[in-house]
Amino acid sequence: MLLIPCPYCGPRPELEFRHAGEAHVVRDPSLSSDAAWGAFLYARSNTRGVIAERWRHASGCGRFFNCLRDTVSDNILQTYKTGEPRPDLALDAATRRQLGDVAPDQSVAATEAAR
Amino acid sequence: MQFSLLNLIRQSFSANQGWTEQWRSPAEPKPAYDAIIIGGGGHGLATAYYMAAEHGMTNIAVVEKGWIGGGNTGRNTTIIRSNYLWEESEALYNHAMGLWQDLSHALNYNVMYSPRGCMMLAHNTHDVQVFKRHVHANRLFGIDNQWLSPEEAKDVCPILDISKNMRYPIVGASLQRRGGVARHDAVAWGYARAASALGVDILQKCEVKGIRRDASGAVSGVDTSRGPISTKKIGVVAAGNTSTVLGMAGVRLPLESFPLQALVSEPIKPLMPCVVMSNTIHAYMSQSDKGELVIGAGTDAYISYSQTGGLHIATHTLDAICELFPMVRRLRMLRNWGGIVDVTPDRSPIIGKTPVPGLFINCGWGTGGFKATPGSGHVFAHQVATGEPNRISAPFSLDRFVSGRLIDEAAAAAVAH
Amino acid sequence: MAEASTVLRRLSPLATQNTVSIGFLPPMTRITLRGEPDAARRVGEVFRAELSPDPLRANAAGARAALWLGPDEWLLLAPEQAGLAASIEAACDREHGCVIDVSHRQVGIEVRGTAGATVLNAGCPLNLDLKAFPVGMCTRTVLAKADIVLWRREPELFHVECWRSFAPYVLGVLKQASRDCGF
Amino acid sequence: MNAPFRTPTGGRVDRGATRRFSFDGRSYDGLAGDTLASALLSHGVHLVGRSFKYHRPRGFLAAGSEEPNALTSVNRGGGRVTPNLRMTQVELYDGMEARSQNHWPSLAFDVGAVNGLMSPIFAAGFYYKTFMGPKFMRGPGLWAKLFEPAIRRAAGLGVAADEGDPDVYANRFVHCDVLVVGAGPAGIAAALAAGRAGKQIILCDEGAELGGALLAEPKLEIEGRPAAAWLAATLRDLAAMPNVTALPRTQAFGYYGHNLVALAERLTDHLPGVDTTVPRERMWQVRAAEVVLATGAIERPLVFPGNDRPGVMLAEAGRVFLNRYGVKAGSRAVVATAHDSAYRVALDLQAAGVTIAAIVDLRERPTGPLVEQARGAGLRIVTGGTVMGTKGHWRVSEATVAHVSGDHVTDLQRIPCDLLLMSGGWTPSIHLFSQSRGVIAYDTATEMFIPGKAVQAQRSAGSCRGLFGFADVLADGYAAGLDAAGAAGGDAPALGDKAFAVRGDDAYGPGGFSGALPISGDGARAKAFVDFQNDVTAKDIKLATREGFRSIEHIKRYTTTGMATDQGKTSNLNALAIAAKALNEPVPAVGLTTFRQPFTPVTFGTFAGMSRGQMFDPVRQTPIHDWAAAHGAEFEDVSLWKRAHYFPEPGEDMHAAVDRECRRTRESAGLFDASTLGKIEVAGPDAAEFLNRLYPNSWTKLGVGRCRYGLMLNEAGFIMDDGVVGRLAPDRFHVTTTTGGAPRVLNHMEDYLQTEFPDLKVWLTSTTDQWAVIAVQGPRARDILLPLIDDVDMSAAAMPHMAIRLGHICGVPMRLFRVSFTGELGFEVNVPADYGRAVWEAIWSEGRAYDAVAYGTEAMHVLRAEKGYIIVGQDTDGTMTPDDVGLGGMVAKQKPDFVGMRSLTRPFLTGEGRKQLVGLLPDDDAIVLDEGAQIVDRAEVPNGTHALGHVTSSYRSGVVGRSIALAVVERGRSRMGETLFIPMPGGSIPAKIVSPVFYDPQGERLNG
Ligand SMILES: Cc1cc2nc3c(=O)[nH]c(=O)nc-3n(C[C@H](O)[C@H](O)[C@H](O)COP(=O)(O)OP(=O)(O)OC[C@H]3O[C@@H](n4cnc5c(N)ncnc54)[C@H](O)[C@@H]3O)c2cc1C
Ligand SMILES: NC(=O)c1ccc[n+]([C@@H]2O[C@H](COP(=O)([O-])OP(=O)(O)OC[C@H]3O[C@@H](n4cnc5c(N)ncnc54)[C@H](O)[C@@H]3O)[C@@H](O)[C@H]2O)c1
Ligand SMILES: Cc1cc2nc3c(=O)[nH]c(=O)nc-3n(C[C@H](O)[C@H](O)[C@H](O)COP(=O)(O)O)c2cc1C
Ligand SMILES: [Zn+2]
Repeated sequence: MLLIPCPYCGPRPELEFRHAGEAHVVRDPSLSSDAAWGAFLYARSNTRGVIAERWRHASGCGRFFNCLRDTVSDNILQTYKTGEPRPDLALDAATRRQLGDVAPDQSVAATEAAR
Repeated sequence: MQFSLLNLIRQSFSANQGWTEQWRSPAEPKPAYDAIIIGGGGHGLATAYYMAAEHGMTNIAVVEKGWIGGGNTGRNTTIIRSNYLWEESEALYNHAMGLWQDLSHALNYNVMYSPRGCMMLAHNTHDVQVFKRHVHANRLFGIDNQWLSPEEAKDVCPILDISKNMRYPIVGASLQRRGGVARHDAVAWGYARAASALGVDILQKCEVKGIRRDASGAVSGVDTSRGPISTKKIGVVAAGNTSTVLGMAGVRLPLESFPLQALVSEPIKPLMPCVVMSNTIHAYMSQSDKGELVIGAGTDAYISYSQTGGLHIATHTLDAICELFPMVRRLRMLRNWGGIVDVTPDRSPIIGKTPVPGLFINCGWGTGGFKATPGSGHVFAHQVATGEPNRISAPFSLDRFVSGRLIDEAAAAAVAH
Repeated sequence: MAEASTVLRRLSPLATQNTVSIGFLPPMTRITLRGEPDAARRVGEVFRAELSPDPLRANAAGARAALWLGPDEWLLLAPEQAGLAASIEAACDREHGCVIDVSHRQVGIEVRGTAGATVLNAGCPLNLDLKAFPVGMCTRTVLAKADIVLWRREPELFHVECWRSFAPYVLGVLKQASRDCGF
Repeated sequence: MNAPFRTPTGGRVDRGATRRFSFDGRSYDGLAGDTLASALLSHGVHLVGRSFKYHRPRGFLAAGSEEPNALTSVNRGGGRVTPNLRMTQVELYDGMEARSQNHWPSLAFDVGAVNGLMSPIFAAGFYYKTFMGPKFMRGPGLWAKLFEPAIRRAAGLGVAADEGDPDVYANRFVHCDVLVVGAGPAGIAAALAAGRAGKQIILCDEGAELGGALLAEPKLEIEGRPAAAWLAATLRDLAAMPNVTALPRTQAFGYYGHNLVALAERLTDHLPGVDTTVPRERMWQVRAAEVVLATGAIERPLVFPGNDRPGVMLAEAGRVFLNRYGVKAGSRAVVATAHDSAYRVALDLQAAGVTIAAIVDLRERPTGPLVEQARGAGLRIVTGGTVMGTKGHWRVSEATVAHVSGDHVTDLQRIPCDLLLMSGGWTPSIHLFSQSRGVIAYDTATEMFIPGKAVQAQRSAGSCRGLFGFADVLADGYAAGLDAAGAAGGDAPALGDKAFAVRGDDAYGPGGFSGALPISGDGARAKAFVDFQNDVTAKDIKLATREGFRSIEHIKRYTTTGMATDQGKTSNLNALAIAAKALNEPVPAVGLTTFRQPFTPVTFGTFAGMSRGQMFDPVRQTPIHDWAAAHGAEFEDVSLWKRAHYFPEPGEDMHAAVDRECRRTRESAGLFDASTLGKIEVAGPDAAEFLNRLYPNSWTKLGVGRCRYGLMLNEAGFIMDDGVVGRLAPDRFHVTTTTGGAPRVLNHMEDYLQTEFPDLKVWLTSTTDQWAVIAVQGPRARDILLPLIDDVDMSAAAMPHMAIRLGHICGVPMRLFRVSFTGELGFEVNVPADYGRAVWEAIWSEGRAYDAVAYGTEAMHVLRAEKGYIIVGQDTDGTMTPDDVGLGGMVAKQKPDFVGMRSLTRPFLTGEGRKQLVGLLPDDDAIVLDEGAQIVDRAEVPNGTHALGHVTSSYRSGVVGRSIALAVVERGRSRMGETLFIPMPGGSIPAKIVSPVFYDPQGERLNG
């Protein structure tokens, strides 16, 4: 059970939270390409390493917020409010090692997978 | 050496000194293969076996970063059934069901497929509607799945509590008699042995770290922890790690990897004759041949590659199990572990091409792919060998996430596996 | 033999002669304010208890109290009083917030006694040590499988709020916990 | 008392307190403070169980929680049957009834023992190679019908209870500054240090008493006092500290993420009688700022042929039985060892009058104080010695020992004995450390796996990190306690390290052995056990490696070594060493298998805690629930709610009741408790714009005092919920949702509001529980309500269909909706929940005059189906769009954006052949179709026939006078009048596609 630092309430047990998927997936209903829209709906980075994800402090202050977590160690590096940009964690080599060989976030362009 | 009772007895006279390796373990990979399968789980090994056995491709290798069967194949609760809702799923899972029937003979390896019945409990009107819909759809497809009254359910599984005053009374159940379990490790080992016998190299402790592509963008090889290997065709069957492997080729997939936990009790004398699942209160249980109760828990809520999970998942599972089976409350948990399952938005697998020529994927089996192992390997072998899907796997291609033509087993049924 | 440990157990702070009493509170007027800090300030003036801008703080003024539940959410509690919600609503600038009477949505439960925190901890995962959860702290949290609002009014007095349809469950959990804690 | 192996004095048992008990039906007596194991041993009982596979006779191997053999089932009556308990942990109480397990017909004569004769065939993995049946018999028949059932019957250990467990279980979440796991010298010293530093401490130990190794040290002195006295005084000191909580009988079983450690406390199993007011076990979920692991070490058996015979025991266990329980485990002992610690055992036993026939030391030249003492005491020491085998039927009677030189074995001699104590040295208990994901290190000097780098806020102390002298261990524990206290933060008094003066402790020299002892011959037929419970022998492990199972994980799974209820506590190291030798690889390269929770098995009930029965999940009831119950309602579960399903009158079944409820509602009026519907107040200057973005329909033009039906889509464009939305004020809406969907919808709205549309000034408040909702439906609805409402003009002109008014009913504030889910004139009365019942009763009594009924959810379903109104989740399934259900017209064409809009334009959602909602009339009007039944276009259905759709709702309709159904069918709206088929086991049922509106198609009755 994780201990998640809510940006409003401080560290609280995972039982109070609801996970809400990857963060910073930009919603643009004007996208004309079905592939691009499909990628928005479904494609996820699913990073092995540090990931930006959303949580809601559902049984708490009710706020959605973002969280940088290492999906290998499950360590939480930072939480920040919705709307704020993803913090640039200039991790030193030692921290990276401790977090387990952190793969850079694959910010690959939306897959044209379909064709 | 052929596996048989006769050979067992013969070997027992020579103190079992005559048995040899069940599959070859080449010290080093060859510099090039006609195809490489990434992932030595049941699906990957089955793929290689059918490629060799049915498509004559024997210059191929299965590349496994750890030990074969050490992924979800070695961690799953082994429930086998094919009573899915949509025709595409019915065809796929029932294809596997057909192959299970005689798999032990086909592989000359006792995979202990045990069709002891898989029962799914209905607790409310909605469950009844959903399960009956399955029963009817399955009948049309020729899949055995029957509707049971609570009393009939109790006849099949006498330890069920069907009293009306429970918090979640059992109002009925569906039963697939051919559903059941199999010995997970044996499935991996049996396919490995049979594939190896046909010439397939099984490379363990060999992690794929990069995918090489030629000027046209097509696959040209892989970089592994044991050096580069050339190939023109790659089948990725890496379950929870699929996104990571595809990331090496710059492809983002509709997948998220979650920890899924399971646990076993201490062994006890036979108590449960069949598999029982309750999706409404999130519990499922069967008993292994050794006597442990094998219990599946839910997924954790977040992406993780840690093969563990939270305590609250186990507590929620066990309160449900004790609720359904009050006599197990005093039994004890022996071991609790996790696997990493790759979940798609529609809870159906992705089988087919990727945007990268020569790179194929078979993934997204999520919480329920063990049952499909033979079928999945069989259809994917066709895909990798011929470059094209077959009739059964065609609907499971990646482009459904563009068109919206999902095969949404979750939406229709809220069934997790 | 086993005595040393038994004695130790008995002397340990969680197992002294603890007491707890648990019961429903009488009906109350309950108002939620969802809105911006400005609205909260204005409402506080009418309600005559400040709506804390600081997180997790409850301000009591006599029998009234205003509980911070989120950066844009406060719960106001007062003895039953017709028209209170209306007057507060009137005071609230609707451009910046929204006041709703939820008197009947919730039920209050009082947990009193030296063992109160221990009993709550049977189902609530928060650290209820007086230092970590001091008097005047309040929050929404969970109790077993229900959501509650928890407010420590005195060192040994907790006010629990839950939705009315969850109240039998919440009370049941607390009662059972008080038995399981041996009180 | 006649317990021939009990010493006259000594031990921690209470010699004045006899405890009578029975084992396999025979009565014995023991003493307070005994375990079942020590009590049986005091009577010379060694044969206590049968092994898993070969059913070999087994006795006690250990004295603690690592015991693999001696499992028992304790029956306290009435569902209180607990199988597979380790006798070494079962505390004796008066009247205990215990039984041995896994044999038939009895422990002494077990038919299953024939398996032992077949053991060459039953080698590791044999079952993968056979039992498949002859090739010509396709399918799993023979395996599933013949072999598997036989194997299943033979396998398994104890037997589960055949009724429910009446005992209760509890849970407690706690936080502390320092959690100390293990209360041996290291843990106690750690707790002392951290306690003195003023931190909140929890100290737990799985044992019945705190003290660990100190409980079996009669000669040791600490700080000038006998160890027992020091222990007692120190525990008193700890007890006096209000900041220390000490928990005996409490195992730390799981080390989870973010420093959450789970403990399982046993509260009543050691007590006679049954006290249901106290929980049997309690789970502690401890979130600790800092953790000290002081879990000690476990002795390693030696692997030699016949090492599993009753009477062959871990050396230290012999010492614990003697020093802690006052029991001699035998009268003539051979001690086989590769480590100094067994010398201390030999000395203690000799002093107690046990003949030490020989110490057989694998080492060529053992030295050190203990060895010298043994020599001084005249003990015979066979150096460079090994054990070649044992004899004895139900108990060891002889050991064959020999000298090893190189690979050869010479000087065989047979030494009679009734006890064989063995020690391969010590294995630090790094289970929890490893669970915490700490990195394990291998110490080549001592050949031990020890904790390496910790990754959580945690440190190890004492024997669990490879320290063995008491002085070292105490100092190490103290230092760890201080370190933890410091790391826990806050201010702590500066305490210095502490040295503990210790006398009577003898340093160990180097030593220890893992793997199989050398024996003569190739050992191919020797039964030298590695995993005792699962009957895994050294040759099984070698066989596995020969067959290509090279990873230790494969070896584990192929041989099942380490997979028994002891999880390899005594066997993993030996298995690893044997495998490493066979593979010709160094031990650390082969590595350990994964440590997993629980440390020792934990009761399911402890996990479930109080979630059980009616407390398993909250039961939500409406304010009108009790009225319905008093009026005979049957209830159904809908999400967490109980809803009145129907109200049978005497003699009525469900169909009759529903028929009457529907009929009366259409003829006169019916009352329906709709309180469970989700309600959300959406308020703020941008409320209408917010709804525009959340729903496909348009809200801007909805007037105040009006309401409208809304479909809610998810981002993929599929229907997720529906409900009526009313406009209370320009900036305020009352939104309703389905009963089950309420939490999901609110979360969905908050999500978009907070993340996608933070520019909007809108606030959401759930009011589901605030309002009791009474639907009054039927031509008489207005007549019934009129007398109760005087501040709302309810006339058709003043309050048309889909209007809302605020007012009062029976003097109570009310939100009155004129809406209909039945197709009749209808109102929904919302009143604050506390008034719900009284208002319901008032309406009810008005309704008497019109013979109105109360109707339940079943009648509600029928009434709405007659009108073709959908139920989300029944007529839709997460794959349906608004157009699919015939509500495409609701989707605003001009809006720039709403949730789901972009997805609706995807090819598959706009394509041909989508399934559409239609009505369905079976040709035979008496047939009520099965909900979920499939629909095809032909009467004959070969396997694999494509289904065009399925029946979503199906009822007998009184008002239509026949059965009716709703269905979703491919291109359904273009098939009006077509006959399709519903294949059923008894043949296909023809049915005609019709409009889904069966009753009052013009909707005239709404205008009543
Ligand atoms: C707890 C649990 C319970 C389950 N219960 C059931 C059930 O009851 N019924 C059911 O049908 N299904 C169940 N499943 C799901 C089922 O286990 C999986 O769907 C199935 O086993 C997947 O098989 P696989 O061969 O695709 O994957 P895996 O067995 O996981 O194999 C993938 C392999 O790829 C390897 N790999 C990954 N990355 C690389 C790389 N870069 N280089 C080389 N190799 C790599 C991995 O090491 C792994 O061995 C369960 C799963 C879990 C975790
Ligand atoms: N069994 C032994 O380790 C043993 C035997 C003889 C002498 N000694 C000596 O005793 C000293 C060792 O002291 P120590 O304090 O390190 O070890 P210890 O064995 O004295 O204490 C460890 C304690 O931890 C408990 N424990 C282990 N795992 C647990 C868990 N998961 N949950 C709860 N409790 C758990 C055990 O019951 C035991 O009481 C050394 O001087 C050593 O030479 C040890
Ligand atoms: C069906 C099934 C039955 C199992 N039975 C046992 C068992 O009897 N004893 C045991 O120790 N582990 C058992 N396990 C769990 C394995 O020991 C192991 O935990 C699991 O394969 C995951 O691997 P890991 O824990 O090494 O990561 C079983 C696993 C499965 C999938
Ligand atoms: Zn918060």
